[in-house]
Amino acid sequence: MQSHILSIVLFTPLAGLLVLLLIPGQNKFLIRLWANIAAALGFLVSVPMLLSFDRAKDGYQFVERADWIPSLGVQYLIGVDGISLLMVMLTTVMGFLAIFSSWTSIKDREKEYYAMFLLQQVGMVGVFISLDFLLFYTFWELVLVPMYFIIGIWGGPRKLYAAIKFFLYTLAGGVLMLLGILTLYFQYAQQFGRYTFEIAELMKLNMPLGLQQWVFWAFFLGFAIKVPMFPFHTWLPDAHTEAPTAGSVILAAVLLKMGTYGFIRFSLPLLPNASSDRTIVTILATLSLIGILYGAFVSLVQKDWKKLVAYSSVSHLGFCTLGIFALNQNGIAGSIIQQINHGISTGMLFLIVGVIYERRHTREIKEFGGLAHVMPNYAIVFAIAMLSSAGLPLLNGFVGEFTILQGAFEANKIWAAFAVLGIIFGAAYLLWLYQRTMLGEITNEKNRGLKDLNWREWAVFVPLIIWAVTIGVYPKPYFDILEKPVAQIVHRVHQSANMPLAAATVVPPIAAEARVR
Amino acid sequence: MNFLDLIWLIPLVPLFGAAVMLFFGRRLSKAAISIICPGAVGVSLLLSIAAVIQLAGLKEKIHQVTLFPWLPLMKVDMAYLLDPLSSVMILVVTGIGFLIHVYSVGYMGHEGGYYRFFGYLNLFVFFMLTLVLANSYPLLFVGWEGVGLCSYLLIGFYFNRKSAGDAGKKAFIVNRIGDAGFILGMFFLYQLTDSLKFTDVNEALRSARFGVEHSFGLLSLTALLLFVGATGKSAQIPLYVWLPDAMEGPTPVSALIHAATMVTAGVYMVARSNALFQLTPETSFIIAGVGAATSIFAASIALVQTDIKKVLAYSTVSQLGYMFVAAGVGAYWVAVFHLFTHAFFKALLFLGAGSVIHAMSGEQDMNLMGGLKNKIPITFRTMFIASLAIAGIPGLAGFFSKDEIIWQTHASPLGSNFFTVVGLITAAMTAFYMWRLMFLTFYGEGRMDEKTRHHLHESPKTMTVPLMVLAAGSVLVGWLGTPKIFGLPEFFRGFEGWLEPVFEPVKALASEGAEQPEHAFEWFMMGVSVVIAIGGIYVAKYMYTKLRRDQRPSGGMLYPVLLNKWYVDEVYDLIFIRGLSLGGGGLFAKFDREVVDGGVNGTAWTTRFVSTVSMWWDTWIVDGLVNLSAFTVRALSFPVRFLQTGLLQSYALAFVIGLLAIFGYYWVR
Amino acid sequence: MLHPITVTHYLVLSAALLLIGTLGVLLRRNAVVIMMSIELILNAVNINLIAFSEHLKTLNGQIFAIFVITVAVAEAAVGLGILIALFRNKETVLIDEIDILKW
Amino acid sequence: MLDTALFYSFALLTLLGAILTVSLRNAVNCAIALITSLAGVAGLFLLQKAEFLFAVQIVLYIGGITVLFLFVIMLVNLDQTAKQPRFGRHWMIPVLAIAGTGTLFVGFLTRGRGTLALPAPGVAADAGGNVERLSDLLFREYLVPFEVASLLLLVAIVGSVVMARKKAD
Amino acid sequence: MSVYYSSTDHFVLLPVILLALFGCATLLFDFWLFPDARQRRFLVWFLLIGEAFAGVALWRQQSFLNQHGGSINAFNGSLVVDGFSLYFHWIFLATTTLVGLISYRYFEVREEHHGEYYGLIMLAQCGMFFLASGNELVTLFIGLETMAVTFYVLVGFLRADKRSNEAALKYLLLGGFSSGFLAYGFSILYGISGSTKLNEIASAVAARDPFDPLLFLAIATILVGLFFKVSAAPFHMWTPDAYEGAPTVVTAYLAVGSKAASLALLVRLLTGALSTAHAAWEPLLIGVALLSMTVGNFAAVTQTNTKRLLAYSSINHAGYILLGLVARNTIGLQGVMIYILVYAFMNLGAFLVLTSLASKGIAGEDINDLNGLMQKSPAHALWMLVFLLSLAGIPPTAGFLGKYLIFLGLLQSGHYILAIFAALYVAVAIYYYFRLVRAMFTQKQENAVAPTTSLGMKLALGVTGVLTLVIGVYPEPWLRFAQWSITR
Repeated sequence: MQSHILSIVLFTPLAGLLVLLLIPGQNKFLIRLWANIAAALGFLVSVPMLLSFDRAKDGYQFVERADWIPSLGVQYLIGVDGISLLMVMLTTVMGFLAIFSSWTSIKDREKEYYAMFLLQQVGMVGVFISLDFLLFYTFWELVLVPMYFIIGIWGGPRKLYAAIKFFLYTLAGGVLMLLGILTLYFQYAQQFGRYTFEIAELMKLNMPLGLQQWVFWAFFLGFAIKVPMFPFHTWLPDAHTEAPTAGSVILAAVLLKMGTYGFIRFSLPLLPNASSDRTIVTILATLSLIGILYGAFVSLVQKDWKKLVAYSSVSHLGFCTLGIFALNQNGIAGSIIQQINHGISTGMLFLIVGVIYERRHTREIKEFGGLAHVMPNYAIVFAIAMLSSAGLPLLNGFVGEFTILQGAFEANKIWAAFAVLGIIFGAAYLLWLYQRTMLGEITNEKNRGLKDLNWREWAVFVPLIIWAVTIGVYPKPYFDILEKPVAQIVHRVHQSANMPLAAATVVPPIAAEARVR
Repeated sequence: MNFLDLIWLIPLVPLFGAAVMLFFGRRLSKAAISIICPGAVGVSLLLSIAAVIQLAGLKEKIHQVTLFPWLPLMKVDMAYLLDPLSSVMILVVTGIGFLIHVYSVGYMGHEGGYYRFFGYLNLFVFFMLTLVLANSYPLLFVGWEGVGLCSYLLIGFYFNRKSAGDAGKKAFIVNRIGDAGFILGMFFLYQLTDSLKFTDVNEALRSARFGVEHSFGLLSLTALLLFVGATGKSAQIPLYVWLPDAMEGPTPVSALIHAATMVTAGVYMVARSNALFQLTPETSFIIAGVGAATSIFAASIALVQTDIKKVLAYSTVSQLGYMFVAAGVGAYWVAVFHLFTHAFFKALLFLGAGSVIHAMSGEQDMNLMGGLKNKIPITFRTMFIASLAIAGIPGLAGFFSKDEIIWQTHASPLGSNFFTVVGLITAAMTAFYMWRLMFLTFYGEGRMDEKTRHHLHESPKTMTVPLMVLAAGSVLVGWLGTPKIFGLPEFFRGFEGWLEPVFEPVKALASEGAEQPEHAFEWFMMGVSVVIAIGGIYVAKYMYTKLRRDQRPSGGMLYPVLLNKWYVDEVYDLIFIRGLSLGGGGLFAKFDREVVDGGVNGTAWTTRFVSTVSMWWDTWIVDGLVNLSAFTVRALSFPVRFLQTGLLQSYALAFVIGLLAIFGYYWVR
Repeated sequence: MLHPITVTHYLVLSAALLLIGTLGVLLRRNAVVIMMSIELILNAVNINLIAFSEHLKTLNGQIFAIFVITVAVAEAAVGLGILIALFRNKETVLIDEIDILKW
Repeated sequence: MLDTALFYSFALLTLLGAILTVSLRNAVNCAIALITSLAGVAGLFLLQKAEFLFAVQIVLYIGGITVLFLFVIMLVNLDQTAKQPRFGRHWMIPVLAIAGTGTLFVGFLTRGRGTLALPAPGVAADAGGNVERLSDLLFREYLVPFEVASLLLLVAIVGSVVMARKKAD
Repeated sequence: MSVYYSSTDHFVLLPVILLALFGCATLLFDFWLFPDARQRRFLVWFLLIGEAFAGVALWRQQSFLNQHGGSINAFNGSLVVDGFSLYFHWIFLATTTLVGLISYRYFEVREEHHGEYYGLIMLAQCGMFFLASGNELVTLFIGLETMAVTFYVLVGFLRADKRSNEAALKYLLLGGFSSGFLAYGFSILYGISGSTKLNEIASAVAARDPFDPLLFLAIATILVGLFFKVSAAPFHMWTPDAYEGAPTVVTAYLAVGSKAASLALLVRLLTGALSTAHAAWEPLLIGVALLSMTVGNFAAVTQTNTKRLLAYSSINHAGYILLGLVARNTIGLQGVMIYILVYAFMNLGAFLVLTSLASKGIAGEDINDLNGLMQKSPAHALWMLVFLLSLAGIPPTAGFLGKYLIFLGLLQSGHYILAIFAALYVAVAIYYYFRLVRAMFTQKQENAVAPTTSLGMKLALGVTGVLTLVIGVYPEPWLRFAQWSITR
């Protein structure tokens, strides 16, 4: 039996987009309404997938397979395991909330705006469910274009610079990654005599370490730029700062995760020897640690509210990559959970900046102060977001960071020691931000008449807050979903590390089931 | 009804109160708030009492309730544990918490953000109860961080004051530094014992797998890291700096959080981890050393402070030092005992101070007080009792616990006479500064201005009743832990017995510690401490009632040093600024220090410097590299365009040169 | 001096002609003369073809040469037409004055 | 012997004409020099037994193309152009480039002389004269190019008409 | 006497006969039937019908080949119809038709007499036909010249426009110059093989050392001539000038048709007659390809004229295509074929949008003329976006497919460094393509003149756009087509 649920999840936003294009541009209300409905549908159709996902099963589920370019061995092959399931859910939820939060903040060229978001939604979901490498790459690049426009059209004053920087940077990484993909493809053809991009098949490859390392670095450039890891992070603050609120939210919540997801889904299982190579692991962990501390340091001196949040992303993503390259269950599972957490908490922080930006049209921290007097609810929401980001226990951030730290600790105690410092600084810059903006006397007269959150803004924040708390209090379902896939990856990496260039290693049983249809 | 299975409700009720306050508080009337929040803590108190009574009836005095799994990868559950140690703690937290809630109804009656205050307070109680009821380190850490947060929120309650915000931030960040150590400690513990549940950890550590570690090894490192966490939370050297600043918060907060409960979390945690610390005598020695140093250091500062709350704050730091001395010498029950008694009289002192400040229309400088004895009699009497208690006058709570500590420093196998001497000196200082406070505040002539004098009034019932209850406690609770040599019935030594199951001695130490106490010497010590206490009080009385201001000894060189708190804050700054000006000398290289300082001041110069440097790096180097591509593109584009002159012959020339190059390739190939 | 004339002689001659033509294209400013130089180049090709044709005793080279001449004619005709059109607009045939299009 | 002498004289004529073509100031003189050069080439054709081509060269090239050139030269403003410098300002680099190319060219030819021992020489001239055989070849083997050439000439005619036409309509 | 002209010959030549016929008809009827300028747009019907007929004739050849396989030789092997040539014929057919469709409106706007135009582009197509089908040097040369001479005329078609004149003159002089070298190379090839037939040349070349001096001389001069035609650096210098000066529709045709036809010749020579001498030409190709990509990319960055920008971009694309030849494997060659096909549509599409910008008094060639196109005409802007993305090689547009196959070919043949270069240049290219995107989408509109349009343009825009997307999204049939075209 083959269900088409994944295709439905994938193409619902596209269908929404096509309908949207039919709505005349003058009818702004209808456009907004329909965009929201389409995004909500996108979320709703993903719910049955979550419900019917069988976490006890190994391998991929809801697999769909069709030939796409048979002469090149490219397939339309999609499926999810626990890792991608969570990512897809993150995408559909954040996508909806991002669109919903734009209701009043976007006032010109709305049709294009929502079209871009829906298109982006397709790309992002596609990235997370592709099991064919070329399909993955297609979606990967597809995502760039809408984001370019979102930043470039609806962004801040330096939007064009930020947009092209984002595009160039990630594209350069992407094409190099493509070369890595193609190398695998040829290796496979050499060893097995046929061409395929199917990931499960490529895992059967048996490559010499040297070649694996080359491919690893090619992948690394693609993924690390996306994450972004130090020192490839400089596009991020610009893009984040200049993007419109919803754009920043999606960028932080989902787009960056494509990089970390890439590491987990591709670098580790496909190149187990290279990924567990001592030098490579050390380099990556060091870069992650630098990212953690560096992001935090730079956050401390930011004068722009949004830029501060943007740099904090660098720090948080440092945790995620550190967890991945701890190469153990704790590290990777924690990393994935932390990715979701980062989506939630940084997403919230960006939304919070957006709320105030919509009211005051500035993001200079020094313009604010004492906002808690006039916007008490806003202050509470901000506090929760801040604490979630700073990793306060019982909120989501802690679960992820703690698990990552444990993973890092198991891998190397020094890493954990440095990473822990990141937690301290995380608290420092966030609290300071909070103090400068929310606390104290109202120093700027312009802030006196600001309105507190309206119902629409509440409606955006409440689900996120609830989500944050549920992960913080009861993260077990997430760990359960992740247990098998992560264990598989860890097993694969360690097995090949112990048995250099062992012939056959564990391959998730994706193919067998799907072929039955 | 089995209250033991309902212990999870104990923290949850205040959480419910907090949630109601934060989300709906603004729409509730003051009266409703005044009922809900103290009521929630009251319910918790009743539940706690019921549960403790039931626990007492159990043979195995331990009960765990598992709610649901939390961090599956580390086998950590949302589970609560009630044993003698936590039962003491929950009683302190809910009991004193309840009183302070009631007190706050009166004290905060005129303040804005009433609902917010109670919301935070209830939230604090929730986290504190989670901390003490947790059955595992991570869950303890939940409470640990949570109380830090509430402390931050409550210190910064008057958030329109910048100093309040700064103080809150400082508290949170210094605590986080400790937490960093604590987290690492937990990881080591997990590595050692493969579990983070208290029961499992203790069982493992007491098993044959581990022996006493006499050199500095993994166990010591683990213990030390946990202790770093404790120094942060319990304000020990070098992380004590946040606590005095924390007095920016409302006085009930100082009483509850910064005297009675939260700051003792470190002591609780060390006591909880006694199995570990017992295995590492070196660490224990360090703990005792840090505790002793902190106690005398803070006491010395308290001698000269003029702000009434600051005196109490340093006093708290000093008393916490005592507790760590006790824990360090292996007398865990004594540490908890002192924690217990201290909670009563220090809470009372703070509340009393609050009442004084209330009466003084917000004035906190003792130099502007005086003669309040008759104006606010209830406050005076209750504070009088508390001051006697803390000074160590026999019969009151403080006497028993402090005396036991001093005795244990001598008697315990881990002890040292050095600690005894320090303890005695500190005791003298304590008696002196407390009574200095009393004399400056309540005796002599009033030094306040007319307007304030006019307003002087005793506090309302909601405030005075808790004072009285606490005063009663300050007298009575000490009798639960009378010295053996008193030879009183077992009930009066109940405290040690009650905690016995928790502090099961490790085999190695048990044999050493079997030496017979010398009764005569113990009596002698007791006498010395009493004399010292009375001496301290007398000196204070002499100086502050008999002598005029100008007649009092100035303290010479020492006075400004003490007044400026040994210049520690300044030294922290100075080290780094000088380090920087020397171009990153050895001190600057100590990243750890940098972090401490950067964290302490949040905005500190160092951090700013480092961040600014990284900012430059970002803007000029990294960005430069990226933009280099754009720049290179343009730079390369120039010659290409330059050649495209529009002149046909230059095009043909390029053609010929291309051909020449191809030909040339053939010949140089 | 008087070696028998081989095909190489013709090739060298043709190369010389080619280079002279190239020189003309590169150096002369007058567009008409440049076209003449191109004719020289095509003639060099023809010399080659004829020489090879004779050398190989096949007539294909001669045929090729006829077509090269045809091409030369066609190019010259169109080229001169273009030149006239240009001259009408710009009043010059000097190639270095024709540089609106550049960069 | 005679062939040799004729070759050298025709070659000289060709090269001299060529050099004059690219170096004379007056375009008319250039055209005349071109005629000389083309005539030299025609002579070479004759030497190589390409009589038909010789005729074509004389009639079509010299008679047709060069006259066309002369027309155009007359048409455009000759006087002014004649006073201008002949060469562009930068002549050094082109000359050097061509000298280099020429050297390498000669290198190729001398080195390649040995390999010119070519495929089996074709059948020697059989029946019929040059023209006859040519036409046979042209219409049999080279029918396509022949037809295409008609298209080419058509294009050339239309093209030159289009180009030279004044903007009438 | 044997039969000069057989039925096979006729079968093979029929498409071009039809084209020539309709082309001449156009020339004739221009003045005769449609004296009024307004009516001349109907001339485009001649072109369409002619192309339709030619299409039918081609289709017959196609189905013949599908049935019998192999190839059809005609005229004693002067012409050959195989998959390769048919593939190109279809491209030429499509290109010419599309160019015809977009032209009439353009010339009306420019107020240019354009009767001959349709005839000329059909004759140019005839020249291209022989370039793809020719299997013999003389045919190839004369075909190339037919095409080239037509283009000289077309480039200068706006007689009143100085820039058009100048472009035509430069193109002609340099074109003639390069033809001279090409012919020289051909003459040497003839000299060393004794034949003008490619098959025989192939065996003669195979018998020689690749670095035989005369052979190398021939290869070098031929390649130089062809590099010029496909505008590969450093023989590209005419390209920007000619592209800028020519009427936009002609630029489109030049960029697509002329380039594709020259590439057909290049590919046929290099993979056929000269394939055994690859050791000699491969390094040349590498050097020229790298230089082309570099020059094309970097020079394009600072252009302000869109046509010039696209000219440099076409130089860059030439580099990619040459790299596909460097790979010398089936995948690389398939990549080249697909690339040419895709390039035809996407580039034509891009020029089409530029064409529509031209209106009375506005050349529509400056980047700023694109400003605010999204507001003025979303359809144009969105399709242009598709074309630009495709030119840049972003999936899932068709442009990606070509680049992708070429990368694949390079990796397979072990040219890793080249692959990395080629990949990185994609990122550079984005920079200037997105300058256009930026203008269209993010700049404010200044003059609210909507782009000119016509039924033909709409049709052409739809076709190019849809194909650019379809080939990218569902490339399978196209890949098979390309595969088929290169199986000999």
